[in-house]
Formats: sequence, structure tokens, C-alpha cells
Amino acid sequence: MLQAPELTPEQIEKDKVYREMGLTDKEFEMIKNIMGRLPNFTETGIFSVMWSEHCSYKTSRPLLKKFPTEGPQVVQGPGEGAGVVDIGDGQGVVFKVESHNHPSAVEPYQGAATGVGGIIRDVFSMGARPIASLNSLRFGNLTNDRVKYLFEEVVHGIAGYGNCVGVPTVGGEVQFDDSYEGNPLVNAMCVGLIDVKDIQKGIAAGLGNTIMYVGSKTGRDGIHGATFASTDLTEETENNRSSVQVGDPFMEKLLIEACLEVIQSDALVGIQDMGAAGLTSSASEMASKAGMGLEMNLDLIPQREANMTAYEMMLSESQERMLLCVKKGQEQEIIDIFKKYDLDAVAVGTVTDDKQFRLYHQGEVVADIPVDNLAEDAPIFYKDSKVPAYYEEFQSMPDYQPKVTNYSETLAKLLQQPTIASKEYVYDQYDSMVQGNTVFSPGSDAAVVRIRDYNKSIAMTIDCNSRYIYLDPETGGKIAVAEAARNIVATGAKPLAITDGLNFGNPDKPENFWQMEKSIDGISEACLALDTPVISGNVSLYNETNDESIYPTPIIGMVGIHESLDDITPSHFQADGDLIYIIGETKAEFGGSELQNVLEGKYFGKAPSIDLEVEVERQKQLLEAIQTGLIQSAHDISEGGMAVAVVESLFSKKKLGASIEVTGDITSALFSESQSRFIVSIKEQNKAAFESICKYAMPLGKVTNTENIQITQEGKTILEESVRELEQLWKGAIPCLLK
Amino acid sequence: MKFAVVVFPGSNCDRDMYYAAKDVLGEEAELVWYTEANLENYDAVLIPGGFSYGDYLRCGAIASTSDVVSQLKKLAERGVPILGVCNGFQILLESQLLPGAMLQNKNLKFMCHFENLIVENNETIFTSEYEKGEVVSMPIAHAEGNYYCDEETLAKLKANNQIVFTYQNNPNGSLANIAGIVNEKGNVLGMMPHPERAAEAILGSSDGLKLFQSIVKNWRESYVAGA
Amino acid sequence: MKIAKIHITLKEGVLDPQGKAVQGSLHSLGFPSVEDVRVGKYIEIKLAEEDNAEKQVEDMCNKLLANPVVENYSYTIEEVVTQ
Amino acid sequence: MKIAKIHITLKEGVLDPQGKAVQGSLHSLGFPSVEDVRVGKYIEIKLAEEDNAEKQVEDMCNKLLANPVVENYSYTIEEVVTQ
Ligand SMILES: Nc1ncnc2c1ncn2[C@@H]1O[C@H](COP(=O)(O)OP(=O)(O)O)[C@@H](O)[C@H]1O
Ligand SMILES: [Mg+2]
Repeated sequence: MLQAPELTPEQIEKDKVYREMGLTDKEFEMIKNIMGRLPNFTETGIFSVMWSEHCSYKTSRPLLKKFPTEGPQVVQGPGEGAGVVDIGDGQGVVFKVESHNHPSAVEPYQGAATGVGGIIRDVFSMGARPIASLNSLRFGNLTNDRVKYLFEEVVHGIAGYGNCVGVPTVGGEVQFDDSYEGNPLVNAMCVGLIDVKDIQKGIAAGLGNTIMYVGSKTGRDGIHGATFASTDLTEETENNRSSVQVGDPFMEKLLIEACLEVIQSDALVGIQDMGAAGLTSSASEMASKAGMGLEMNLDLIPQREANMTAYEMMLSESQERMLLCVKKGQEQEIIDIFKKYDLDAVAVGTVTDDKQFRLYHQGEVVADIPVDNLAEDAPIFYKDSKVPAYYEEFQSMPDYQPKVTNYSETLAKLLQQPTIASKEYVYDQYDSMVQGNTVFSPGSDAAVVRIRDYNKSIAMTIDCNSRYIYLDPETGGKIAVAEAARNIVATGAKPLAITDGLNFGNPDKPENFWQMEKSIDGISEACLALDTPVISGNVSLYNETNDESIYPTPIIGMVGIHESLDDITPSHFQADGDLIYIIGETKAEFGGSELQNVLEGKYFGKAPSIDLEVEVERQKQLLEAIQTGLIQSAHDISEGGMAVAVVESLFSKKKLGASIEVTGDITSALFSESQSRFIVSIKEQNKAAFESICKYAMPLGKVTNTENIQITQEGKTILEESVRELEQLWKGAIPCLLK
Repeated sequence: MKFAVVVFPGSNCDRDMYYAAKDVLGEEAELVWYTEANLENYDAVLIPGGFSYGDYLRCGAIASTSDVVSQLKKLAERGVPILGVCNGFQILLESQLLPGAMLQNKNLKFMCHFENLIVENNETIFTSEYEKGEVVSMPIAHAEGNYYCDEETLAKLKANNQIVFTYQNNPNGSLANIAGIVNEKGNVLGMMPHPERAAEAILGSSDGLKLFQSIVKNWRESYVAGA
Repeated sequence: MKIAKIHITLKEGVLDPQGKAVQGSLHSLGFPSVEDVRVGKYIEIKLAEEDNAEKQVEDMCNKLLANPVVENYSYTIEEVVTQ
Repeated sequence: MKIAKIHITLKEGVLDPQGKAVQGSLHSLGFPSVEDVRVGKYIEIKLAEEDNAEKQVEDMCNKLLANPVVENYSYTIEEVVTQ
């Protein structure tokens, strides 16, 4: 920890102390030029957190520009606390994803909990009521105790915070791979509902207006968290325990209710949460966005610990804090609203017009920085990019041909792969139903939450198959978006927009930067094709341990809308006698497949191919068939292929079975991971109407009442299993690994 | 009929309860902040689930020390229907409006899913619309729903027919599979499962609706018809 | 200033699910000699006023800190010498 | 038989939301003299084997009972005279 006694400006320069704070020599030179003098200790700290990757996107900004961010549905694109899309009736849906990877590696319960808290604050600081949370998790394989501990505690932390704060956790994903062993990923997404007229901005406008502080007191929590999130995890950072913040979901719940009341007051000018880099980033960004300056007296900041320095206060990442800009003279209105919730709103500063970020502490000016340079002029780095050798090798390999002899055994094994197995262990711990609007809880392709008082609901999902992205980042990036959209469409909703959580290794390695570049290309292309612009996102780099990068993991969070509650479509088969169809043709594609992992213990070769035009067409047709009322159930085909998708469609309380007839190569038919495919079931009488809309649909079989899955080829049985037994294997796999 | 939904700091099923009473049931309902509560003007009181005071110390403990609880005690004596669900049940226990205490679930984890309940007693104002022995499906969502009381209390609960709901497959370790109990007088019901989350088919079950309907029907019969 | 150190434990006879779980984990971590585990709370309260501390702490335990249905409490009160 | 009495407390400087809530409640219950509340755990472990108890308890604390990132621990070990 960097601690008092504080060094003089000269010492900071001479001993290059700024390096310990994460600034490079070149950045320090830039700071000297901006300031026209040497920065003092506090100022250097302020620059270091604002110019960290986490706050400034200095490495990723050139790439983020490639994302399509516009469309008639976009009310608010990237740039504010979260993005907003229009869902009609004057309403908008607000959403964003955020990572908390490094804090979760050090203290998994609190790391995950505060990740949830942070993203919820981003959403309600826009003026929206948070209505759903999702999360995307990555761990090493569940074979060692540390990984099990991380997994259990991360889930426990998400539950502990999300359940208490009263936002249903309705969906998510968990995958396991050795590349995440030392560096788990914890990405949390929050979705909010807002009347578009109520959208708030994080601005400090109006000369002389008052800056107010609300929420938890400031302690020495997580000092330098933003910088910490922007460096590799090493033994040393493992021991840097002071970077851990503790969450208080009860305080957050009070803040939600109070802030949603406050936004109705005309005394409020702007509001922002204190996220990464706490007071520093919220205050300076609010002033800079408004084209103003800002002064704060740090003596007035509510403090939890004695003798805090200006540096500590400005860099603290204590949780559950908000910064407000309030019209001068109307402070009391704001104070009274917070009072009801036992919260103190404290005036700590004023808006100025000199565009300086000026801080006083114990009667002295402790920082005086041109605010625009601080908030917006972080250097941009154009990193080198290089095609990794492994990629060229994979591309030149002949197509991988798995050898399967026992289909039953293979299916059973696939169902027990942690990535495929039931995640009930995880989501049973989440309150997925609070607020009383959850139509589809976790376990469905996408979660569905109805919008009260209207005949509509929203579908949401979070997805990323990082193995495909590792094998081929551009194709994998397209697949990630397309797969998210498939999940949304399968429930009967029209995809609207995405948020992205870009998790990568150290960008200074040209191969890592190439993975980023290419996957962003792929994501952008798919977003254009599917008309799902990027409205918000987050970047987390330096996800490495001992020089080993994680798989490139750009997570896609997507939201869609059901134009009528009647469109809501389950993923499970519904009734005996219904016809089962497969939409989309199957090729012998096994690179990056779960089957490859089962047979070879690793992933290699080419990722499955994807044709975005075909993808769009199939999704449109399926959605039309659903909206016409022709579909009983729909489920997308993903890891494990058709056989897994069919049995998953049977894992419900309905006590049904299926008989399936396959053609061609059996291994491909059952286990290939070809893209752009769905399993659907329809009532027999809708056969003709359905076939005329879904051009790519082929009959696959029938729903039966036997609780058996039977797969035949030309009348010959190649697999017959009890659905209940398969379900037990699928449900028991993760609990069993944790024992 | 007019329901009060008492909102404590940290309550989070308050709106769900309010909508169940108002929109689904079509009765009058108001959200009442705990410090501003004058419960005299209501015909029944609903204490919603959530995490009052963050569930810190013990679930419901801090809420049970607030002034509104003394009002609840008076209403309970007067025979006003009081329903506490989940955290509301925990608050009733901590206030000693109902006997017993909650321990952590036996697997030490929060659990959220539908459970089958058996209606053990359909002769209360809360359950008269159910059949005795009827199996109903409602969600649970709690980490501390493992009901405990001493043997003497359990014997009394049984003797007075105070056990209203039991779990068909005990999920949390509750003594005698207890999911919900009433006070001796029969006008205070505490239960861990959420009837308000099971009041509309679109949410997965409408089995909870009859509970609210029972309250309204019995109230109409005793007050409106009698008046 | 005084500091009250309060121990809150589950009554004998009341099942302690957390204690059980900890015991199980300790066994599997290789501590077979563990025969029983009980998990309770330990609360430290700093008191400004000097008079009557005992009565106050007793009251706090009865009114809030312990649930008499399932818990017992005990406490000690120490004088803190302010530096 | 021995009994280990283990106290697990939050490290100084680590936020204790629970302690804060209890403090607020004690104030409104009429105990204004309460200046600070910290809530920790108190664990009692009965140990069969007599040797090496100290080392064992130390190990248990490190491996399972305390989370070294946010918590401190201390313990005493007492001889129990079996009646
Ligand atoms: N990968 C990304 N794609 C699109 N927008 C992004 C991405 N990363 C960040 N953004 C946007 O940049 C803005 C700042 O993000 P961030 O610094 O993470 O927010 P906060 O300060 O609330 O933590 C947000 O509007 C966010 O949506
Ligand atoms: Mg933010």
C-alpha cells in the first residue's frame, strides 16, 4: 500500500513513484504538461486512477469505436451510466454489464457482491428501477479446492447481495476451463425499467449549484482498485489485501428507494454513482460532462475512519455512495427525502465555471487540475497486433473427426460436463422471483420478465462461448451475438440491443490484442446484421495469472421484447403427440465442441462456421411462426449439439419423452455444434402453416408420453434412455464435483 | 376491504404484496412506511418479505423492536387479520406474536423455487377457501426458514391445530415440516412460502390466490354481513 | 470508555446447522479429533457512559441481541484506557 | 477432552454493515451511549485428542474458520474435566 508520509512532488518525479500507481513515464510527462508544474501526491493519485484502463479505456477505445451504436430503438447509447432502449409506451429498458474479476479472485464473496451492487447503482443512477440481474461466470475446472472455493463463494456473494437488495437474479451463465483457474471472471449485468422522460444524467451543471454526497461513509476501502483492475494478478497483488471492499446491500436498497424518489424532485440537476475510482471519477466526470468546474471541501466528506488523507478519500472505493448535483437553495428538499430512509445527504462542494477540479482539505488546496484533461484526455494507446501462431496452426488442420462408438454413453458424459450440466446448484440460491414479474426464471433459454400493466414482457440473456472465440475470434464474436439472439428469439422476443463485457488478457501482448480486435470485428458485424446495436459495455484487461491469459471472453448481454404476452414461448416440450422439428442443417463441425473436450481433453481446429444472413433469416422466420401462434416450444442448439438440446427440452415436470429419427452421419446428427439451429415442437394440426413459414425446418420426431428418449436411424434404435435417469446425471453433476 | 402493507427499511416484497391485494384481488391496499403507520384504518395487515434491516443480527430482529410492532400487538388482540410472509413471518416470531424461531436452512444456503405445501388446517380465516389436505404450489425464497420451537410449544401447536401449512418435501429442515402457523386466536398467520408470488398463472401458479380470497370472504362475512 | 464483550450461543438442544457443517468440513480437512462444533456470535460494544453499564448491556441482550427462544448470552465489561 | 473457544472478528478498517445496523437499532431502543458495535463469530470446538491441540486449532482457523482477507482470529484452549 502507498501510504503517508506523502512524498513531495520532486520525490515523486525523482523516484518515479507514479509507476507504482500505474502511470508510465510518458503519462507522467503529459500530466506535467497539463499542470504546468509537478503534480503533488494527491494529484498524481487522481490522474493514475482516471487514466487507468478501467476508467479511461486507453487501450480499448480505438476498438470500441467499431461497434454500431445507433438505431431507432436506441434512446441512450454508450457514454452514460448505462444505455437505454425504447420499448414503447414511453418506457425504456436500461442495461449494462460490468466486470469484477480481480476483486473476486482475491475475496470472492465480497468481490462478487460488490460487483452486483456496482452495476445496480449504474442502473438506478439513470433514474431506472432495477428489475433484473444476470451474471456471467468463468472458473477453472472444479477439480481443485481453491477453484471450488471461488465458485461457491462467488455464487454465495451474488446471492447475498442480490437477494437482499430485492432485484431478482433471473439468468446467467457459468463455464469452466483451466484458463480461468487463477483468474476467474465475474461479470454482472443489471436491467432497469424507466419512463423515458425520467432519464437522469451524471452532470454537474449550473454555476453555484451544490454537490451533495449520499450513502455509506468513506473508508480506506479498495484504494487503487481501478489501477489494480488494470494490472496482472501476481503473488504480490494477491497479498494486497487492502483492495477489498465490503458491500452493504441493505444500504443499497435504501439508496435505490431514496434515489428513485429524488429523481422526481426538480431540485436534482444530475446524479452519478461512485464506482471505480470513487469520488474522483464521479465528481470529475460530472463536471467535465457539463462543461463546468467543481470544488469540494474534503473535510465535509462523511468519513468512517479517523485521519484519512485527501489521497485516501479521493481514491477510496467504499461502496454504496452517490454524488448529486442539486440546485442552490433547494438542498433541504433533497435532505428531507433521504432522511426518511435514514440517509444523510451532505453538501460537499459547488459547481464552478473555471473548468478546474479543485479540492480543499484542512484549509489547503490539495488538488487543482484542469478537469477536461483529467476526465477526457487520457492518452490513447494503439497497441501492436499479431496473429497468434496457434491460430494459423488451427486453421491449417484438417477438420476434426471424432470417433464415437457408444452414443448413450457419450450423451451421458456430455450431460455431466460442468459447462452443460444443470446450473440449479447456482440459481437455486438466487431469488429469481422477487418483484413478482418473473415469467421465466433461470433455466430457460432467456429469462422473461413481464412489464406490469402492459401486454408485453422483456427477454434477456448473457452469453459467450469463449472456446470458439479462442479458436477463431472473429467467427466466435459473431457466434456470441447470434447465440444470444437465438436465446431471445426462442422465447418469442425480438432482440433489441446488447451490452458487452470485454474480458481479455494483457493487451501489451500483440496476440491478445489481435484477439480483441478480431472478436470486436465479429461482434460488430453480427450486431449490424441482427440490428442489435451496442448501448453499453465494460472492458476488463490483464486477466492473466503467471503470464497465462484467459480465453478471450467478450460477454454479450442482450435484451429483447415480446410484443404480446401470448408470444412467450417455453423451451420445454409441452404435450404428447407434438411434432419435433430441427431448424437449420447440420454439418460435421466439432472444433471447440464439447464432444472434442470429452474425447480429447482440449479444444483445437476451426470454430463452427456461421453465415449471418442465414442466421437472420432463420430467426425472423421462427419469430414469425411464434407470433402467428404456431410454436409450442423452442430451444436453441448449443454446446453438445442436437441430442443434448432434445433431452434438455424434456427436463421438466411434464413427464414426456421423445422419439427421434436421424439421417446421415450419426455422430454429426447427435453432437455437432453447427450454428443457427433450433429444436422446436408444434401441434400436428399446425404442420403445414409452420412449414410454410420456417423454410429451414426439417421433421425430427415426436413428443411421446413414455419418459424415454429413443433415437433411431432407418428404424434401427441407436440410443434409448430413460429421461429421468439422464436428468439425474445432468442435475447431479455439479453438486457431485463440489463434494 | 382495505389492506395495509407495512414497509420496513429493507422490505422488498412490499410491492408484490400490494399488487396481489390491489390488482389481482381487486381490493383496496396501501403501502405504509413503518414510522408513518397508523394501522387503525385498515381491515387487515400484510407484512411482506424481504430483508428488513438487511437481515442483520437475526432475520426480523431489528424490525421487531420498532414502534409499529406495538400497534400490531394491539390489532392482534382485537382479532384483526395479520399475515406475515417470509421475512414478515420472521418479524412475527421475533415480536413473539407467534411462537418459535427460525434457524438457518439445513443446507446453509438461500433457496428459491416452488414447493408443494399441504393445507393442514382449512378452518382459519386465511385458508377457508382451500380443502383440507389440498396440495398447493408456492415459491419459497429464504435462507432462514428452518422453523424451530421446543417440544412443549410444538405439542401446543398441534393440540390447537395451529399448524396451517406443511411442506410435502421438507426443503429446509423445519420441525414437523412446518411452513406456516397461526396464533391461538387464529388471526395471525406467519408462513415462509410466498402466496403473493403465486397469485397469477403467468408467474407459475395461482394457488396463493385462495389465501387472499379467504381473508376477504371471511372479513365480508363477519363484518359486512354482520353490520 | 467501556467495552462490553458479548457471547451469544445457541441453547443446548437446539440444532446448529452451521456448526454441523463446519464440523463436517473440519473432518474432511483432516481434523478427525473434532467432536462437536457450535457457532455463535461475538459482539463488541463500545460504551461512552460509565454508569450502569452492566444493567444497560443486560437490557440490550434481552431486548435485541439474543433471541431467548433459541439463544443464551453472557458478557464481560472491560474498562478501556484511552490513549 | 479439550474445548477451543475461537473468536473471529472483522479486521480494523473493514466495513461492518451488521454492526452499524445493530448500533442504529440500539440507539433507537434508548441506548445513546453505544459508540460502536462490531459483530463477529464465536466458535466452540470440542476436541477429543489431547496432543497438539494448539497447532490443530491454529490450522483450523487458517484453513477454514477465518477468512484472512477480512478477518482476524484468536482462541483459547481449555481442558474439560469430564464428569
Ligand atoms: N465494451 C464497451 N462497449 C460499449 N460501451 C462501452 C464499453 N465499455 C464501456 N462502455 C461505455 O463506456 C461508458 C463508461 O463505462 P464505465 O467506465 O465502465 O462506466 P462506470 O464509470 O459507470 O463504471 C459506459 O457508458 C459504458 O457503457
Ligand atoms: Mg458507473
